[in-house]
Amino acid sequence: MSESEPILELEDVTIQYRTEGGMLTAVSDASFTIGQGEYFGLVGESGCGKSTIAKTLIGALDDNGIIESGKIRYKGEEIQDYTEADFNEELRWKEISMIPQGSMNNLDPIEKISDQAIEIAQVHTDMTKSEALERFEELFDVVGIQKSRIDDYPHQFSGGMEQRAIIALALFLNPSLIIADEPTTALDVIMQDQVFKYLDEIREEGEASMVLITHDISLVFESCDDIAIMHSGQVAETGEIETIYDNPRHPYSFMLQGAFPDHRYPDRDLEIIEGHPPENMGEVNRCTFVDRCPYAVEECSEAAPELEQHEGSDVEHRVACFRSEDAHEEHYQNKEMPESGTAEVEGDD
Amino acid sequence: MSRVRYYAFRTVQTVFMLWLALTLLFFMFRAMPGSYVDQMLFAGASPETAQAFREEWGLNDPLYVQYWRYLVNILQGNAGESLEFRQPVWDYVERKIFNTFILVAPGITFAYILGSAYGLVAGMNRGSILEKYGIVPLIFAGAFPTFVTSIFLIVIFASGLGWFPTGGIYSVETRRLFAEAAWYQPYLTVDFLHHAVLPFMAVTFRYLFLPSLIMRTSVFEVKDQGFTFYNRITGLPLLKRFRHIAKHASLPVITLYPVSMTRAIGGLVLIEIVFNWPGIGQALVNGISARDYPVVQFVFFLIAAFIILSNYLVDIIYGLIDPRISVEGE
Amino acid sequence: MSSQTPLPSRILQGVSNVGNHYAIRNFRSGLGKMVESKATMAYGLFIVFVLILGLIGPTVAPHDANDRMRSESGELLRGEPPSLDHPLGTTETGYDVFSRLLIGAQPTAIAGMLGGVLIITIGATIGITAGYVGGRTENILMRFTDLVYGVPLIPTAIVLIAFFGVGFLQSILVIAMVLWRGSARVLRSQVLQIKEREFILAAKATGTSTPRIILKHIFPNVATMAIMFFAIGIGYTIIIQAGLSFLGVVNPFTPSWGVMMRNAYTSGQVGNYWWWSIPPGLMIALTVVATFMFGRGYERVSGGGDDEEAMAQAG
Amino acid sequence: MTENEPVLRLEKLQKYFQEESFKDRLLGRETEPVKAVDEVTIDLHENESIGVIGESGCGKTTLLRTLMGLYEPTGGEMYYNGEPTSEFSRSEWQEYRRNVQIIFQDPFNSLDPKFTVRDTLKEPLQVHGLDNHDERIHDVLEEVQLNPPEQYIDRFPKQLSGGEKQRVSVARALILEPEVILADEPVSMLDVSTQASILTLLSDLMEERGLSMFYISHDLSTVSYICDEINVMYLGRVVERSPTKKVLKDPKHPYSKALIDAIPVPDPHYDRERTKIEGAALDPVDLGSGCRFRDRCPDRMDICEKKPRFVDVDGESIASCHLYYDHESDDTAADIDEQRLAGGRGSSTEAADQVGDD
Repeated sequence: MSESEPILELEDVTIQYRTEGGMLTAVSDASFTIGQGEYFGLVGESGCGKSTIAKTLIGALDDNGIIESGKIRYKGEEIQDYTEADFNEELRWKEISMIPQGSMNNLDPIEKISDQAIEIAQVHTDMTKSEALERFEELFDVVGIQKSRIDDYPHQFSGGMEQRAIIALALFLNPSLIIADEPTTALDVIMQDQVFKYLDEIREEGEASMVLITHDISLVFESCDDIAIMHSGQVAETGEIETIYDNPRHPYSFMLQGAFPDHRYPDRDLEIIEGHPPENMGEVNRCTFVDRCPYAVEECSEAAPELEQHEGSDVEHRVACFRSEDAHEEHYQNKEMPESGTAEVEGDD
Repeated sequence: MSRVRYYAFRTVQTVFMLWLALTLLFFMFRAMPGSYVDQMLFAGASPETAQAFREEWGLNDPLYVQYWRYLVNILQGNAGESLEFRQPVWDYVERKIFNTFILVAPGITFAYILGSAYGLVAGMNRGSILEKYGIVPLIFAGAFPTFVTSIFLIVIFASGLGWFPTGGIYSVETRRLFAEAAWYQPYLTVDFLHHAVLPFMAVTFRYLFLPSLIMRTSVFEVKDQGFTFYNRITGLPLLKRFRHIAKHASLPVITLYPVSMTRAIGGLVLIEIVFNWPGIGQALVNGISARDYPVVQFVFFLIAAFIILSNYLVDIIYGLIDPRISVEGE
Repeated sequence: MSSQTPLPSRILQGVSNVGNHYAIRNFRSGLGKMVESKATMAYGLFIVFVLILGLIGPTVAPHDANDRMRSESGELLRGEPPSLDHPLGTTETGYDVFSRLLIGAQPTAIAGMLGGVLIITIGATIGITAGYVGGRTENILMRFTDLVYGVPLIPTAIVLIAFFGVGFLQSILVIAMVLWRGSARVLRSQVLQIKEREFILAAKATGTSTPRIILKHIFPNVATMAIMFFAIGIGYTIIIQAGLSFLGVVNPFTPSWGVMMRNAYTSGQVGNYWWWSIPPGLMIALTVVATFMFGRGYERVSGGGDDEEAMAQAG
Repeated sequence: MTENEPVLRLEKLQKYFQEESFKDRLLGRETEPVKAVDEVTIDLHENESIGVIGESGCGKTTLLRTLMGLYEPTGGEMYYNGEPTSEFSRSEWQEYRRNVQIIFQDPFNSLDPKFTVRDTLKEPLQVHGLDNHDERIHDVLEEVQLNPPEQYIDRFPKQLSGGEKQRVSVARALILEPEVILADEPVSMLDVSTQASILTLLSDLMEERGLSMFYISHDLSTVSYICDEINVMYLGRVVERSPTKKVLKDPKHPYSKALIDAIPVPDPHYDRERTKIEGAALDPVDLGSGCRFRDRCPDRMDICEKKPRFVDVDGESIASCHLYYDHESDDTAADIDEQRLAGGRGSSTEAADQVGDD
């Protein structure tokens, strides 16, 4: 597998859920690519389909969910039609592992953590028990937990500690891709930072790539290389984090960043985005942001905009908006460009 | 709060409950109107014989003396004398306890195994026909009053098809054959099993739906917990995932098992009457109509003791399985 | 409302206000949902049928309970199999089984309703008070409930009735005195969850009085479960009451279905005269099943919970 | 009531939970109380908005429930318009409950699922016996921008979005025209887009109605839009109090620094250092009398075994940390709250001499 071949490619993927009211489209025509060792951020409000994508990548879509169309290539291999058995034998935990939502109960509360690790190791590899324990102790060290605690029960760990144990488990069989679905939502801000400190260290080693799924755009700007912003099932904009921050082209991107508070500029007015993301039934042939977008025109509600490369930037930067040029102009006429990060904040020691 | 101290405390609490049950029963039966002696007078016995009888049984002593003697006797394993049969209560009741137990224990255990199995399978494939409608016949069976089920079983299988005897614990020949043999011999005969089938079915029908309902709901709850999803994404095979869920889901069922056992003993009275099964239920009903309260009192104590001990047992089992419980104590 | 609005429209508005009153609205939505699930409706209708039978049974019955049936030739019809003029045949002592069945509906219906009401009233009062008040009262009430849980139902009922008189009403009272335990325990745990929710804290913080909170916030959110226990309470009371009358512990003269079963059994002819024991047995069983399934269906439809554990606790 | 008497004043407020189970009493074991709120002193003046910030388990929810009158304080006193609430009669409490209203964090649990919007807003009016309900409900719904009110008034909570539910909670808090609003993290469960609109709504209402607000949260990045002053709380104690902008730019107490440094910044060019703090906060049970952050504090000293006093660091920020005064020699830096309390009001002298470490 050559160095340049991306580890994960999504091409016009549409995922739907069977509900009483018909086929609920959670993701429509989503496309993005993740390179080797790259950290990719998937950002959007609740209900935008990011968690659906996370579950699909590890083959754990809910029972009523189906991949309606599109291609998912992992290391060049198409996996959108993989069965539960295919995932178990070829991908799960050896190739793709996952850090589920930050809530407290990912581990079986009545079994020791070490036993659960050994069970995973013995299912996928022929490691002996001692080899598995040794490897697991090493990983506890990496995530900053005393080695002696691998034989504890999950309820003896605090929120932050359990989440770091989950990270250790995610790294256990040296996967190439780690999916982190809102890994620190339930944690306090200091604990969250501790978790991301260890994620950064893992990133330095550079073997595994990661998909970070979150509603908090600042986590992606701090810890990822590229970003995709999603709104109600559609990918609005993708590109490197600096490009998207300095030169957002999709109305939802610049309004979302405007709505995000930054404690360094407490006086900046927060951008208000009216309404809430709609639920889409069946075929989605309109821009899902049309009812909330101040720059929307007739055309936006007649067809779903395609993700096209933005001419203005020489780097990979794709936008799905019919009026991205004029919307950008209109938006920034009265506001100066977002201050770039380099401006030091006075009094900051 | 180490486990040892938690168990010690539970043991002390259990002994206290047993004493409380004994005391309550003692005073309850003394407070009952219409004692055995009234029954005698009513049946035409002369006041002198009644007085002699009271003397002999020490019924005229002050209550606390009687109570003390009653406690001491119980501790020495002497459950008092049956007024009607003039023999120690224990000898009269001992075999009957075994008869009830030999019927209830297998009946409830089988109902729980079958019910839990159904609950697990139904719980795992929610929304299937089995899960939605499979439970209805079980509830039907459970809702049938036990004596109705028993009579229907007799009408259909005994007098109707003649496959099974209409009652009793073993046929007359078996009793004659094993008159001198050890007390447990007759229970090993096919004849006994032949007699036990219908009552056994009556018990199982009545209690089958309880574990099914609880296990099914428990599996739903467990499947909502994060670790079932985590077991799936870490690629564990179905069997291992099933083991995790089953272990968790069975906790509430294990807690209910002894409770059902005690309720069944209470409920068995009807089955014993219909099938003329010589258990403690029958002894209780006859004892009451004869106002033979030492027997009734002792049978009651047995049932209460069984309930208290089973709750104690449940706490111990729960403490062993679930590490979270024992550490925090209560 | 200014005074000049004409009286009729004010009354109309009053009525619509009442119609809009939360209790009526909840009940209507409950009924609406219930219609969706056909099965629950069917069980509900069967219960109503038995209740109506309880009301009109004795008047509708072709013969009096104790009339001895005679053929034209005046000879006592003993153990007649079902025929045209005796749809369910006659008993060993010549009574008409069909008439006794209709007459027997009344005591069963009364026992069920009375038992159900008593069980839910005691259970709800103890459960909701313990759940809402908490602290020492909760502890005492719950320890008491645990104690009652330990009481073996039928033996105790037999002892209490045998000593306190075999009256029909006493038997229902005794059953209710024991069977409230299941609803108390489940309702308490439900109240414990609800009382911590923010809308209750908000009501308390704005000074809403406790009775008003219980009436307006706790009851509606517990009503679905309470109705389920009411239905199951009816079922269980009927089972136990029939059992006690079968044992002859309850006064064996009111011809309830349980007593019919007893007479059929004690006559020794239960095997031969199947038409004597099967109909009452079936009627008892179907009524109880209907109450169970209606209770469970109603709870699933409007409560939306899959909480079967509560139902199992009811026993 | 003197002219600048604060609307709400907490004076060394304490709330301990004594988890004494039946077993402990039986075995005669004395269990240590959980000191959820330990000697908190805060003033809330007219039309002022105070923030209480801290991680989960720092006692801010217990503090809020004490302010709501749901918990009895174990020690210290809570004054409403100068009157001590411990001596309140029933009618005084009823008056308090009318003037102090609450907005909750979780939009899905703060409205009764069986009540329509009309019922939810009507109940407080009925409890306090106010008339012409429909008019008041209509106006307050317009005020929280749920227009047209008719469209929302007969809806059930499950027919409203998260943002709309939160607006109904705000309406319920406003309908009795209160003096003080207690806000329990009102925006933390909402998406970013709705968050901004609720924050703006709350600050506009503060101006228009001259309300005072007590705002508790774990999220420092939104407080600047609502609070004039911030109290940072750790394990039941206030460790720093200073104006919002000041604490965000120049936090004094090591814990405040750790909190602010740990906030992720939505700017890829800004290279933020990760937190140096390890471990997690313990339960506030028998932590001894010293500074409660000492086990995790990067600037830890031996002196930290002693309870730090509140000292004025630079005329604006007040912090309770030994970094800012020499505990042994410098006795003049008496606890600032003691000074202000003693100086501010002559009457309660006994409060003043509880100085120094307990």
